[in-house]
Amino acid sequence: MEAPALPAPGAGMSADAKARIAARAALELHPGEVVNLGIGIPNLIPEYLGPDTGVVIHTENGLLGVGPRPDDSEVDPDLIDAAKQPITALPGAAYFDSASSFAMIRGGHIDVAVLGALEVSGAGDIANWAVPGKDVLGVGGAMDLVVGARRVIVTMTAASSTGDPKVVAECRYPLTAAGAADVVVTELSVFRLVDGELRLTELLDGATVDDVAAVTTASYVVALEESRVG
Amino acid sequence: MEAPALPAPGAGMSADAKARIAARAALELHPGEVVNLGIGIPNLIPEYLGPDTGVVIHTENGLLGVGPRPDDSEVDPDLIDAAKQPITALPGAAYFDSASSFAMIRGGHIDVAVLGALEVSGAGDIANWAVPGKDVLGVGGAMDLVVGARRVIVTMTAASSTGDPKVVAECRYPLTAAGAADVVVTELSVFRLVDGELRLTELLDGATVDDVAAVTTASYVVALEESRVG
Amino acid sequence: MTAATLTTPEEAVGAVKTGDTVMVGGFGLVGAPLTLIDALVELSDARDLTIVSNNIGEPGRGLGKLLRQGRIRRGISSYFTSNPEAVAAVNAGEIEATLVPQGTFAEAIRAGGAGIGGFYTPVGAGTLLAEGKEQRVIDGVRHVLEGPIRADVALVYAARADALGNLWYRRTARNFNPLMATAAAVTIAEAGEILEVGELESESVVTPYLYVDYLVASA
Amino acid sequence: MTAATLTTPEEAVGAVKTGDTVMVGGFGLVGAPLTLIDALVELSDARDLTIVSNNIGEPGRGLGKLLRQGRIRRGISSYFTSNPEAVAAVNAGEIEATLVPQGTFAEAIRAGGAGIGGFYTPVGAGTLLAEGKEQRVIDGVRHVLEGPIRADVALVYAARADALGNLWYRRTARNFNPLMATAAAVTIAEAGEILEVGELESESVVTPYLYVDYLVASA
Repeated sequence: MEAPALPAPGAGMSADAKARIAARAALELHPGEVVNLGIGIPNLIPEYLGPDTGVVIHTENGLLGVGPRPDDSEVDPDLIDAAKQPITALPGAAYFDSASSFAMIRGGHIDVAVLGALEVSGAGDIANWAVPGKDVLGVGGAMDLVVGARRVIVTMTAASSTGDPKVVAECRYPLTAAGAADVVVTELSVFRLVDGELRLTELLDGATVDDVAAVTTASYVVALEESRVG
Repeated sequence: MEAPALPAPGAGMSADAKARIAARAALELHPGEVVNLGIGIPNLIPEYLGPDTGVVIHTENGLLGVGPRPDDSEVDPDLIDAAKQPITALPGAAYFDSASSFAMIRGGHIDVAVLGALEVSGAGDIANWAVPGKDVLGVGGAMDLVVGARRVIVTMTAASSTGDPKVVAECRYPLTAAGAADVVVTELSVFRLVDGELRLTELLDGATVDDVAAVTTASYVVALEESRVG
Repeated sequence: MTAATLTTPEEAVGAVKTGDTVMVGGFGLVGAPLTLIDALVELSDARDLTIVSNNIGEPGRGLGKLLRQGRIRRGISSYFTSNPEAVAAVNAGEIEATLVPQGTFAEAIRAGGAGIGGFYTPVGAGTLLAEGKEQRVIDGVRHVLEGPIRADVALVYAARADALGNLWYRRTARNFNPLMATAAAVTIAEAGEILEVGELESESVVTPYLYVDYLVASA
Repeated sequence: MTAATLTTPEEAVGAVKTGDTVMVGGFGLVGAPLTLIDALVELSDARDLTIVSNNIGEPGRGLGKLLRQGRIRRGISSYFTSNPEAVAAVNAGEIEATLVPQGTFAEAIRAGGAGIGGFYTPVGAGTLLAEGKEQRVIDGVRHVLEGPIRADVALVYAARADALGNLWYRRTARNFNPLMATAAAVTIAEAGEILEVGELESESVVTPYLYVDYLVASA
């Protein structure tokens, strides 16, 4: 699978922003790591993993070793991911039941969970499953994943569609888990939680420190590192 | 497998007594039932099951569908029972890990456990794993089996080798579980626990009510039923 | 228990009574026992059902059909959202919803089959979904006490069974099916293919037949 | 984690350090990783070990060799009795013994691998083996609270592995091995046969390779 060309920086369209976030998040994954990818932006990440990264994909509905998306002719109705989309399985893949799958997750055997969120707080609290006043009827495996995975990467736009900051002082929305985030990738920047401290470590696609500050209500330390985008 | 001839009643030898107990206990098992057999007398029971009883044998080290003992040429080092003796597996047998095996037991999916004991009390308390002052270092699956199996049959001689009664008012030995026994088969009689009451329901091999009373310190009701020994 | 009884979908779903708790396997429609669900929809009058299933089907599909008939009183699921009609029914007060994190849902069903009285999980601690539940700190981490989930009847799907009722699952159609098969008073398995005894490798049996009461061939 | 590293018995047992807790699979000697045990006996100096294994081998066989070397400080088992030398060592105060009902032992190891903080079981409630443990009545039945068991290193045996480290177990040699493979910081699998990737059917893998750190061929 060849990585597609990155969308042009600053194109501003939502789909482009999401693709850029996915591309940057892909750089956080290391060879041999077992990774669980949530619905939405995280599901775009495989397109930005090179053919030899050796990242192993786990899907919580019961498969270790997810392969590329199938052609129409290869679709198997018994083979889907947690987004209920058709997938393939790599040689050496293993299937298991849901209790075994979540035993892997909760037991700390999944290296990385990448997932979307509504909000992340300066303390690493994640809110990604429920909006008060709306339906609170779907949690899926989100709580298990953020608690169980050794490293949790949140991928989301820096602000909501109505312009509200999403990296916040305190989450307004019901939590998925407290203090669970390790990395937050938006279209503007990368934040890292280090020893309980939120650090702005990288600016993306020409964004400035002020651009980030304008859509961030959480307190953070600016501690820029060399950009990892090649 | 053909059932061997029963040893002569009243022969008095310990091996004979054990064989008679096993033969009588075999009559407690019904077609299609899943049965776990403990070490000792219970392990003799398969010899007294007819070829078509359809009793299914579970061994807690991970097999449902234990077959007859193998000939020397058929011994498979990977195929043993909980007594660590070679066995065979029937067509349609299934193997599983120890957690799954004890999930079956504890979850109430095993119909009958048959096991030996040091003492059974009038309340159905079972003591079968430890003698105070001696080594208390092996419990195996006994506690799981007596708690989890739907019906628990104890097979034992009526008195110990030193002549002490084994159906007792109260157990002196550490309990395996309280109130767990449903049936007690000795060489003299069958006791049943019905609604918390111990009943002497059958005399075996010419034993009298007085013979039983002489080696029983538990209180019980004499409620003899027709003998099931054919 | 004896070998599974091979029967028709109609006879099998006769085991479901009004007021029962019914587990239904599948992740979405994958691995769902669609023949049994259709029989429950078309050939059973049981109502006021509590459904334990990861999703309540999709609109007009799978358990979504039973929902449209108004026969579900309560759902225990991790993700009602995949059926907007289920969400609407909850919001209209027509069905009661119990939302459980997916891993806790799976583990609680396993516990139900395995005779475990309850377990502590760190998942959900301190969140809305732990409200009203006992919590305790174990090794410095807050945990929630979760109870086992059991049912009167489980409806499961397996790609292959043998005539005894041993089950084998294909690919991601395994999901909750083997867990639910252990956790109900009566388990009804729908199989894509029913083989002779001995045709399933003994090491490959996922659900040993003692868990299966009735066996039905997929339509 | 990456694919399992294929290595020698000597290198593999280098992972075991003095003072470690080591899980060892097998029911008696069946399914025990005898090549790894021999390497631990002959090629490692680690001592003061806590051994988590259903039995402490047999006299001079399997873990019984390690016992004779005086390198075991504590055993956690369901049945020490199968090795009279282990019983003698306990009685002489040379090793500490923690006796656990076999089903609780298996479940606690599973819990250790599955991130479960503790569980309630009815087994052992009211007996000597529940002394000092929290008990509570659930649905009218007394239960004991049991904690998870974890280890620094697990030594397991599988009849077949693939080159990634996926494991398949034969007949009753499965027993505690798949559980222990999940419950240690480092898992070393000894395999009777090491196949190419793809030669194990994906549905038949019992231990997915993410649990396996080192892979060693049986001697």
